Amino acid sequence: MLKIGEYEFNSRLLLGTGKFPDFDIQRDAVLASETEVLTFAVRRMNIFEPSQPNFLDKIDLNKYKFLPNTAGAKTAEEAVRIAKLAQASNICHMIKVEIIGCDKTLLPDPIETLRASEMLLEEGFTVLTYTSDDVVLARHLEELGVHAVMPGASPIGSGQGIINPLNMSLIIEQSNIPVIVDAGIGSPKDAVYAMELGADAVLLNTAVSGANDPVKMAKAMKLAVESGRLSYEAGRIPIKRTATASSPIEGMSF
Amino acid sequence: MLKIGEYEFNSRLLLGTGKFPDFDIQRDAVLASETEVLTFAVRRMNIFEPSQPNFLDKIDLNKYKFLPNTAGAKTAEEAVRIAKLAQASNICHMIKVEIIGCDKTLLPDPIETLRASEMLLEEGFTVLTYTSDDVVLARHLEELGVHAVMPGASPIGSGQGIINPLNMSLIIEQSNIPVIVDAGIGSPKDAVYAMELGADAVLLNTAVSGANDPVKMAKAMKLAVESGRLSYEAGRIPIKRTATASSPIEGMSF
Amino acid sequence: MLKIGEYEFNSRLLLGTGKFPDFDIQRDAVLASETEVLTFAVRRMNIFEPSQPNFLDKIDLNKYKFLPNTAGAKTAEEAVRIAKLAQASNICHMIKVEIIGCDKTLLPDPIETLRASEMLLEEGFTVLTYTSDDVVLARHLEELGVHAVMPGASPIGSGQGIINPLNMSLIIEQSNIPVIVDAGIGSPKDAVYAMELGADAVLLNTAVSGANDPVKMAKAMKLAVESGRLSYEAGRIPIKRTATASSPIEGMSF
Amino acid sequence: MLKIGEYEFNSRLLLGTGKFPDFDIQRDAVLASETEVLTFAVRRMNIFEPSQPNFLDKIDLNKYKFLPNTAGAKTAEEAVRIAKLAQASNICHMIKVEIIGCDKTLLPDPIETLRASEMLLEEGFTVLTYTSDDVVLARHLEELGVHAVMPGASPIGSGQGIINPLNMSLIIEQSNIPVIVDAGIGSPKDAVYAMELGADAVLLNTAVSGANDPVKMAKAMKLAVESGRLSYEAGRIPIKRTATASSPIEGMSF
Amino acid sequence: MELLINGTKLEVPKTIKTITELIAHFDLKSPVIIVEHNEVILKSGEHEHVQVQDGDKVEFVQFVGGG
Amino acid sequence: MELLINGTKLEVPKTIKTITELIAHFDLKSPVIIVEHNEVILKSGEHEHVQVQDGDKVEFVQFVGGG
Amino acid sequence: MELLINGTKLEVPKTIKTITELIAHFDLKSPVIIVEHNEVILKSGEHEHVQVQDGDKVEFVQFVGGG
Amino acid sequence: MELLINGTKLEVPKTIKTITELIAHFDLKSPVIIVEHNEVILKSGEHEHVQVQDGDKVEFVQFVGGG
Repeated sequence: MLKIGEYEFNSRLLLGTGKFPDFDIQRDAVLASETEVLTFAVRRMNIFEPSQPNFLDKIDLNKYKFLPNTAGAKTAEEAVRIAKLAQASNICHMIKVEIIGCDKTLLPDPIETLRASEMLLEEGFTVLTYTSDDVVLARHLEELGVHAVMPGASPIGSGQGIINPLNMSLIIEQSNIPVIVDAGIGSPKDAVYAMELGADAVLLNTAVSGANDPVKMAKAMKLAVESGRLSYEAGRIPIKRTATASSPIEGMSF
Repeated sequence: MLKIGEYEFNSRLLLGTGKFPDFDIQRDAVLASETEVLTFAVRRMNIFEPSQPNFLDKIDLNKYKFLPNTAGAKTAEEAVRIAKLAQASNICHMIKVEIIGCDKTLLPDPIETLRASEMLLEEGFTVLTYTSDDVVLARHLEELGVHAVMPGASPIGSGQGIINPLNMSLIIEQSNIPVIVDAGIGSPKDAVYAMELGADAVLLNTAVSGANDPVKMAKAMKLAVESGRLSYEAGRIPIKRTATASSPIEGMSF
Repeated sequence: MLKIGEYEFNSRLLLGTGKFPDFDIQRDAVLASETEVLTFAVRRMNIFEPSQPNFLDKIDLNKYKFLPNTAGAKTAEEAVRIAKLAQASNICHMIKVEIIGCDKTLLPDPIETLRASEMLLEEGFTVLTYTSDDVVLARHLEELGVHAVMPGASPIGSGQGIINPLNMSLIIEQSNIPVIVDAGIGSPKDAVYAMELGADAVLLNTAVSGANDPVKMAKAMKLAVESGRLSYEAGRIPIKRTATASSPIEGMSF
Repeated sequence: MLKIGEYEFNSRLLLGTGKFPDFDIQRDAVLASETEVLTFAVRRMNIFEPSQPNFLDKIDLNKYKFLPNTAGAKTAEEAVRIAKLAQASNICHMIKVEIIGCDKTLLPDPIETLRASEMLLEEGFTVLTYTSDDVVLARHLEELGVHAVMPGASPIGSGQGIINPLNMSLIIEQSNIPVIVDAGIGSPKDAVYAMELGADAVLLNTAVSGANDPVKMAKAMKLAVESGRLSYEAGRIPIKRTATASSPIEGMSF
Repeated sequence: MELLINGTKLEVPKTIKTITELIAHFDLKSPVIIVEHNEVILKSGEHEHVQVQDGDKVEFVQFVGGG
Repeated sequence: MELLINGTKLEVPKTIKTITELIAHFDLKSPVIIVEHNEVILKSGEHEHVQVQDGDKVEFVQFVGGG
Repeated sequence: MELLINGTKLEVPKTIKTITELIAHFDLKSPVIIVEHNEVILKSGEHEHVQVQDGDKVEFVQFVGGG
Repeated sequence: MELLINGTKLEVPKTIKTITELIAHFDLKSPVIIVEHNEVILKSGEHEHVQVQDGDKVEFVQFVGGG
């Protein structure tokens, strides 16, 4: 059971909603993933295109918890404003602090991220913070009281998976709050790996929406997260340099 | 649908039967794995311990296809003898050619492995050959007519996973017969990876039998193989050095 | 030519002075490394052991620039005090900001590190900051005006080398000040790699002092840093998945 | 001192002679590399271009030992013929057995390679065999009596470096003859790594001839091989997961 | 009257008195319409009560796909 | 009579005439019993027909756990 | 008189008047001796001028091996 | 007379009697010229003694850059 703030989830897969080929494929992918948490971005409406379709029309709003992000913010103050706008929607259960510090790599700004998390906690939000894999920064975020830390595996949308498994596992070991691996997951093997390291959950978007078959990939990711969690609980074998026979030696010399 | 010789399987996970804590755990693990193929070794009986329990008593023999191995053989001739002994059991559907060339690493002998495969094909066996990840050797085996090539990911029981994904994928690309990644799988992430590379199946033993909770790990491996296959079919995103935003740029400057 | 603040160096290898077997081996290693910069820690004297030997007696003080570190500090204020003590020695040319945020991993505290760097710049120090490989944090440090950023390759003394070459190269690409890879270098291959990524220099200690033969390893590191720099300047070949013949095809069918 | 058959070398870098921009750059690169062994391919002359320049005119033939390869051969018999042609040159000191089994990957054919090595040993050649990193195959080659085994790090010209360091080090550990890492070296860090694993030498071509500045890269490779050898002899520090302070704890609480 | 809506100056009929009427005027249909009126973020319940006047600044914001 | 069974010389009663009786004598219970008689591997159906005589060499082999 | 030196209370002869004399008293030989006197860090040139009195707090600090 | 040289039929003057003369005829200058004459590989010393006749098969081979 994954617990974030006051919420409890059976699924350990959080899904982004960007860049799907179309809303029908997206709905099917969301259903196939069996996710219970959907992220969104907050953006100005185009008032000259009155009836723009919106993915929210495609799903049962009561079946999901919503995690809008503060993407677009470059400062803590901008992030807080976006969070408050999201809050006014009445379907903002949690807020994903995302403050980009580099347009090319979309890597987070540790200073503004820390400030925004503190300000949003004071405002009473349930705060999930997207951060780099800086181990001490993750601890500072936990000390502030964030409800989950979400270290990036690699740059957003890069599909490089977990570049630094050491930092990731150090963050997991030190944390008393959920650790959600966010950004950079490229395929199910990355998701399994994150869960095997002991992550509480995985948040991904492009790996599913950008796959040739997003619905099938969503199913694959669901299985991957379950498999990785089971593996973590089951306790994997140690890695050895030399071999260990699986067939017995006794009774061989016949 | 996995086809090996005349056999068809829904499961793409082949399971070894060595070194489980006890037969009840082993039976539950076999069931949890949903495997349809079990490997065995062929060994002399201890005639002074008449009623030794045997795992075959624990399972429904009709529900599985059996893949005895030639482990213990150091030459092609020894391998052929072991195979013929296995055949006399009446429950030998396929034979796993396994000729170890190094006691420390348990790595296969390419020359004897090739000879044994040829001799067993002439004897009419359905031959699955455990081999190194030597790409040209795998092609020679296919040219001989083996029913599946089984390149090792890393040394038996080492749990190091796929050390050389390039060779593994080159073998997969060149092969017109099933490629089954055998040996070295340490955890579900390795199994997913093998399947994402396009392997037709995975054969493992220690990763399950040596886990703290073999039954739970067997379930994790079942999900991993399914996830990896779905991922391969779904077509993963390309790996990029730089990031790609999952949240849109439009309507951000508010 | 490596330029840090007002100083210029021919050698791109900075050497720590901790944990050598004895001062004679250490002196020989320092000479073999051909380093021009030595780091030190600042510590209370043991006044009850009056004439404790000190490595400074072993070397020609005029031949080196000294880079005392602030190790031991947990806050910016403590770091500033240690820096000022070092300054009173009259042989403190530069200061290495090192504020540990985790006793187990010895990873730096990004917040206190940033604060200390700012305070020491105001005090007029030549500041070289040991930091994590957080890309945006490195940019903030450069914006403050530090004279060099020193991202860690992996935890101090772990010898794991560069775990995250992507972050390291992103820091190198974005920086207009020297980037010195500090901490985690385990062997010459790691030093060459750092230099091939475009680092301006490498700072290491345990890799030399902890080697079985520190003097020989110091020589190896000197050559490694030179080799890596030359390689960076020479421009390596691209990495290709498939092969490219080095022997010609023409005139082969004889 | 590197000993191959009856020959002794101070340099542990063997250099290929293919694909340099021009002969002057190549000569300067050969000199900068300080190699003592040059490889060549054997090809039909173009008799209609009488006076084609040839690199052999550019160097002092007495200063080098020549290692022509059998590239172009697809069978042992073809390899033997090429070797005998090379021998008739009077400057063939050693022969590099190279029998490609796959045109796309240029990976060697283990069976024909083994046969050719045996035939050439019977003919009295000093035989250096290019092989895959199949550990048992390397042992078979040593048992035949080859004078050096030359396992590939990765496909020829791919610049991927050592994909499987485990197999490479297992080959090195088991061998009583020189192990020369051949093919796939992309940059000095790969050459250092090969030498740190304990390889006796490195053979490369494209990494130098294909660099933007081949002469500078040749120098870098010379330093890399020396550095890697020194590092192997000096004994690197163990790799640890956790950190080890290089600055002392004592006297810190001031 | 003239309003500054999502950064653009727009002329709208004087007959429009509330945010709700303004939403209707533009026929905005998004399941989640978030409104900021003169720098003040409105609760969804407030839309029908909040009066708009000439020169007001209004932001219409919504949820869109994002990761 | 004396038989060489699994590499060990063993004295067994003359009354034992067939492989099947030999299996019964040793009370071998493995679900899969593979027998090699004087270097000849027997089909399971042959066990009751194959005669054993003094000096014969017999191997009893089975499946055990392996990977 | 009593001084607090490197955190330890120590009785030293009244005859000691300056930091330089104090260094001599303890026979401190490190090539680099850094002194903090009553929370004030001294320049090396100041050692002979700075007076020590009963109750003063003195820190003797040096460079040691570090990375 | 006609020779098969490096796989090509070529007409050369009857005046050419030896491999050495053939090399001269084609003005081959490579520092290392390896010759195979009617499937027989020649030692370099043999070039001037080996006679060429109409219909002979000759291969001229050299060292080229390779890895």
